[in-house]
Amino acid sequence: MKKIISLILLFIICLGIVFCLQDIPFGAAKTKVGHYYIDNGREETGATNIVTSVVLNYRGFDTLGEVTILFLAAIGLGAVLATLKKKGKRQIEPASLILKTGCRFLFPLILLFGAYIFIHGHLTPGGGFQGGAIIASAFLLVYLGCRERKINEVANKITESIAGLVFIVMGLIGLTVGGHYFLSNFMPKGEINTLFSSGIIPIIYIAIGFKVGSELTGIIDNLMEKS
Amino acid sequence: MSLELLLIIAFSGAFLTYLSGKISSQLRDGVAVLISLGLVAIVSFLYNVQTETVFYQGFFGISLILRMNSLAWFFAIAIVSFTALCIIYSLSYMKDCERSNYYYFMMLLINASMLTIVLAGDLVTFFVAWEIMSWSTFLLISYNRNGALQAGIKYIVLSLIGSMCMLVGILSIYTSFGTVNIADVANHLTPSSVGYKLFLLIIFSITFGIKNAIMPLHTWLPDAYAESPSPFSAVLSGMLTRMGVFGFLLIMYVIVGMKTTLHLGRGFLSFNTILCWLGAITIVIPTFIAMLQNDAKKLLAWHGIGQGGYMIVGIAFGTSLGAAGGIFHTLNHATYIVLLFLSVGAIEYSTNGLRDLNSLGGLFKKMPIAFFGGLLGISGLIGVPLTNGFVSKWLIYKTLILGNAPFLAFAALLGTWGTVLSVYKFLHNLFLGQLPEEHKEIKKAPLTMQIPIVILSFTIILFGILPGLPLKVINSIIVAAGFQALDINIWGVTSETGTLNMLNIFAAIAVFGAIFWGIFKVARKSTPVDQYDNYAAGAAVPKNKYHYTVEYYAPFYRMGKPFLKDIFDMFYNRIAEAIGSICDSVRKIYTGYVGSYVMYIVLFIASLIFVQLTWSIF
Amino acid sequence: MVNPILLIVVPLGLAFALPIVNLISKKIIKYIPVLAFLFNLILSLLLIPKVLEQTIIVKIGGFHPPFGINLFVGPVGILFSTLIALAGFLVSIYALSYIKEGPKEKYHILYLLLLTGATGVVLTGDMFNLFVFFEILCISSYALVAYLGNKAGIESSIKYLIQGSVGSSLLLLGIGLLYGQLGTLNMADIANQINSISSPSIFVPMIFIITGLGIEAAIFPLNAWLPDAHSSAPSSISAILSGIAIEVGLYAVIRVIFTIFNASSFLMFFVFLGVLTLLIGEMSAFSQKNIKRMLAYSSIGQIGLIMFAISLNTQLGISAGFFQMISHTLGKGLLFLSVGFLIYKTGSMKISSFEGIGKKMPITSLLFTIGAFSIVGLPPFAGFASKFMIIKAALTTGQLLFTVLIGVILLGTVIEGAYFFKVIQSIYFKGTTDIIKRDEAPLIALISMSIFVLLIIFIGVYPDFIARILNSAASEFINRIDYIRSVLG
Amino acid sequence: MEFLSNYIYYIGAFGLIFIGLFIILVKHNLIKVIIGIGILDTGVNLFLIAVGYISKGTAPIFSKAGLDANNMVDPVPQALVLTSIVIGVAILALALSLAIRLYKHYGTLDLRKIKEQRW
Amino acid sequence: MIIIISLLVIIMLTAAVSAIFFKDLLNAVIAACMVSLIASVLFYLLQAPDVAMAEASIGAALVAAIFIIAISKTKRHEE
Repeated sequence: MKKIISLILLFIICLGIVFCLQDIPFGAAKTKVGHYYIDNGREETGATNIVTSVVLNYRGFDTLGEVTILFLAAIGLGAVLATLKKKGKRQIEPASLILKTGCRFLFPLILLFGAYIFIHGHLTPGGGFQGGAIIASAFLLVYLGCRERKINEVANKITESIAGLVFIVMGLIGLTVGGHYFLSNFMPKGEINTLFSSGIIPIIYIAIGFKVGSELTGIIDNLMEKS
Repeated sequence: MSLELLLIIAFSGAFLTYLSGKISSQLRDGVAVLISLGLVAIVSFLYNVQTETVFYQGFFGISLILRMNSLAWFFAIAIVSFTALCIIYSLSYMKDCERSNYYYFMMLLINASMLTIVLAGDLVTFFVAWEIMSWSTFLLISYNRNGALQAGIKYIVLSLIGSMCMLVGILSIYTSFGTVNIADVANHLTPSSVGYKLFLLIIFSITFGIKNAIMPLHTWLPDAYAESPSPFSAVLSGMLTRMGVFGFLLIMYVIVGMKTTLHLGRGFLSFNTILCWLGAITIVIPTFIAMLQNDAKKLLAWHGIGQGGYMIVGIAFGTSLGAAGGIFHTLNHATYIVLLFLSVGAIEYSTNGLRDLNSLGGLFKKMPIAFFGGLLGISGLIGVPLTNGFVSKWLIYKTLILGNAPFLAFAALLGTWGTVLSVYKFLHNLFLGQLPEEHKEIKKAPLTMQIPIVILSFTIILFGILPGLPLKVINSIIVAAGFQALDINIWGVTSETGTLNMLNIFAAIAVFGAIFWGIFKVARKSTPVDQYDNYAAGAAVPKNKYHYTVEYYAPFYRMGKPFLKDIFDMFYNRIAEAIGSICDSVRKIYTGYVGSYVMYIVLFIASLIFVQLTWSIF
Repeated sequence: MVNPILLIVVPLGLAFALPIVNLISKKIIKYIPVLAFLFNLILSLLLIPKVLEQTIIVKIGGFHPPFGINLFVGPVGILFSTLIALAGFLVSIYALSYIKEGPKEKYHILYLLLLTGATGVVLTGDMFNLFVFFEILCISSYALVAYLGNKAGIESSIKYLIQGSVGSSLLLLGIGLLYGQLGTLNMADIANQINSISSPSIFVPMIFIITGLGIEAAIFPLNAWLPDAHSSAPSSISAILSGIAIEVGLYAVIRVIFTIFNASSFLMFFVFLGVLTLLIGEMSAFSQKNIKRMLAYSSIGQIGLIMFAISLNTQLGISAGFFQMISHTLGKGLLFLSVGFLIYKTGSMKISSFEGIGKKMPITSLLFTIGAFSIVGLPPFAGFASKFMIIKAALTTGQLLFTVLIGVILLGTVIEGAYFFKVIQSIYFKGTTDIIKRDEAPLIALISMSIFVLLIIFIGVYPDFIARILNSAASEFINRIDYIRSVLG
Repeated sequence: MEFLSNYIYYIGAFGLIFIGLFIILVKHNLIKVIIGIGILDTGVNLFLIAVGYISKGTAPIFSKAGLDANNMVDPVPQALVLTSIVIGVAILALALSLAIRLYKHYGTLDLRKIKEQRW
Repeated sequence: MIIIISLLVIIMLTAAVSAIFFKDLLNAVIAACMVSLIASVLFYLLQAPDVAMAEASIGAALVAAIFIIAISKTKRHEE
């Protein structure tokens, strides 16, 4: 009964969306804001990856919010799990040697890959979020492979905080120096398509990479260890 | 003396009393008495002052006004003096009670808010003060715990309904005319439509009807009176309830205006006739219900409702005599009902909280002052000549008879008969007859409780013999309202169709009284017997088993019980229960299951989209 | 350098810094929210005169809207940010003594972020940015509701989360549909391109957006999370959720309706929805045994009242709605805060367990009573002034329908009065009559609550104090063209 | 074929949205409901990206010279989705941690049995 | 090309539907991850490599890990 009602209701919503989609033809010419970004993005921000320039510069404030949300989730998760009573020590079954060695071998490589991704965020696809996630997956690998190893929580927290603060401080420097706008790209744009270009974007993306990585690691750590 | 200062003293006095109570209770008592007496003094100095001041403009830019005129003064002096008496009375009555600081604070706050109501020159001030009065009253009604809680809720709910009606009325005036100044509103209202005036009258009548406990809206009153501390019951019945009368005067004769009010509708279906009849019903039924009560305070409470009916009949009838009678009756009623409540309070005090008419009796010798207070009080209530009640009732009767309203007059008379019967029960079961064994040794009522009783008793006689004193002020009130002036002298009222002269009556009664007293003295054959000297069929009755105040009107009780139920109260209770169960079922929509909550969300979207796609109404 | 962006950035930065501060010293962390919101409060107050003169458009990153994100700091924004900072400041003072258990540093971080999110929502001028800040607001609420880690908290939190995330997905879907047609995310730019909502291609996204935001705003069929969440959270958080979060949600809804979609034909529906919300809330609260649940339902009722007032679509009505929001924030905040310590000392949320607490904690009980009076709308407290204004606004329209609805609303008020007075009775007039040893709430909490009371009385007695900002706030909503023009230049 | 090439992404996106909503509506198991939320999120993201696409467009990255700026897909939805994905994972992580706590309290994840907070 | 895309979409939807019916939550999670993975392929096909990367690394991998951890801490089978 409930299923039928839900299907009917969803069908009505579907109908509404179909009417709505008539005005959004698939694959049609792009819109004015997006056009502006593609046309002026390189000059204004110095990044070749327009998505990055949008994410970090035109809509950098959103990204600040987004980083905050991840931070929030990590903290919230910690708060939710913090009051949980632990049932003694978790039984750790040591992994096999092959697995361990493999993990140890892979771990720095994955870290390097993640770092590459977020350092080159303004040039190639990828950036702080993707890189951060990859770094987190490296730590996940450590958890799965070398189970007795633990993450230094304090270091994790400090990384997290400092990375967040770097973002904010960069924004605030923009407020004081560069044209008095928060998050304005006050640093020299450099030569397009080189590593040291596009002003504050790489710095912020690196900060985001660290932040996302440490936060996702923190989330996994909390879920694995605290519950 | 400016009116702002008066109110500042009144309100800050309340707070001061509370704070001083934190230091010591003696200091608090002193401050409370000083403040209340000070207010009496200030208000009495304001006699015959006509003034109007804007005291505040910060409330949405509305000029809040205080004004003094004869109507305001008449009520103000009554409020402050009765409150002062009750405060003095409370000094010993409330001595060992918990939260006495709170009690005094509330008493003085209510006093101040009532004062503000009568002094208000605009409707917003009036409303604000009215609300402060309502909630502070609620807080004090609930003071006695237990049964009082239910009474308090009943009171505040009805009060809230009333004040919400009034708020709508006031704001509709404000939005229509852009002013809330009572005088301006009256001017603006003159040319507006009859329907609007009727709307205002009805909506305000609900508010004031609830406060004045007109018959279908009276249900809060008996419980509230009975459950409050006695001095507060006195204030409640004497003045606070009569704010309703003040309100009726204000809306009928000041705001809407006499000429309009008396010509709304035709014949029986006119506003004031209906109000008169409601008043008449309010006189008759509660008076007879009162007869069935076994709780002394409840009995008085039902009389309070009944007497309110007299006032409404007098005021609503709309002649000079009637209005004067109604207003005068308000004052008189306050005098004797306060007196009666204080007397009952004295008994309560002495017998440790007993007020059950079945188990008391014979307290005459133990508490003579309370007895005389009670006696004079019920005489006033009945309207025995030489008491003030006589004068006002005479005015009302005369109005009804002259105004060709025999049925109303009959109702009023019926009310008086009922009153006689039931207050006799009151007096008898408390003071006369046999003293129950356990009350042989009772606490003596202290002086501070007796002084107010004595003062009030004296006032009853004073206004009974010299009705001209208050009638002079009342005359100026009714003249201000547009009525013809009465011909007043110090002894009474003169008119073409009959003259009331208390001097003659006083003289006649004095002479006859002297004669009868002489006859009794000379030809006395009875012998005084002991209070316990009772016989039944020739055999001595065991004192502790027989008590003849029990079920005093038993036959009548059996006869009247089925008919004299408070059907309105039952009706309202039924409604309240129904609302409660509806409320209970409404909250069942929050089932606790998330799926259904998400379903609500989807349903909301789907139905809106469906509506728009089908009818495109947005 | 008074830049409104600092209202968001400073608390955010402090929140980021808190984990480090916690490592250095565990004692000072609880003062950081106090400082942050004191800063915000001062900044907002400094900004008020400027904003009333002229709206401030903050271009983030220096890009001209619609290409960059902008903050729109108008009278409404500054009114709300002041309110948020004020409530945040007072509640954080209260929390100094209230939050004693659990992971405290996390509480303070989440608290800072909750109010930062709220500030962001009211200041932003960009649709997607609104979504992001809305998510910050919501996620920190989810976490804070579960903060105590008890059965009720976790359960309420997960239910809230499910409904909230469905809502935010719908919101994002709506934004996407809108973007697909109009190609912009800037609110003013969207508003510039929308004239009528009657075509389904505009109406459907509007419904999605309103629903998404309406879940947080506790509009009637979408508010099932509210009683659970508000009653299970720590009381300081309940105060913020009731006083700030739902108001901010409602702000977002009406901003969308008024400014973006210009949906005045939709407002008629909102009038009824508001009255319905009010009735449902008050009726559900009527026979509650759990005090916090009762207060939560009462919040639903108040939201209905605000919706009604704002949906009148007149200058007076909208400013009355804002006034009601302010008085609700103060009144309900005070109620939750005082109830917090009543619960703390009695160890139970049952109303029956409060019998006689008036003797044990006279000041806290008094504060509760004043809050209740204000919420019911008794003079001389703030609730009366706002209710006065709402009724006046409804009667000024001169339509019979609104007059009738006012009657229904006042019936709701009577019900509200009935249950609040019952609680007051059980606090003062039930239970033991013996003298009990005083066991009052800590001084610092009492001070914070007393400031609430002072504000309630001050605003109740002198409503003209905020009349000007309310008026300009209402004009901001009425004059949609001005909004568009001031952003797009 | 025409129809498919025009609508296939929309069908996919809204298919996911409706399946997600349907799971949330009818399933009783909390983990399933959270999976539903995830699917719903993915659907919305897919839709957003589909909105920004233009036929035969290229990614908005000037990785090599000679790319036609007029033929690039809209970068804005991509930026939005990047944000949205992170928000999604944040919500899922929080939800799952709550689920773990809830399981410790109730011993079940059946939402029909988790009804202590109601009315 | 369009046929491949259609096939992908159909597989994705089938995976999503099968997530409804799996009694074993682990299977359901894997189905959900499959949805994410195919979605990330679709993102790539829609010329959004950034998003595709993010979806693959976060949406598919990390979310799956979190889900699996959560299931291991609670109950594997739906009643």
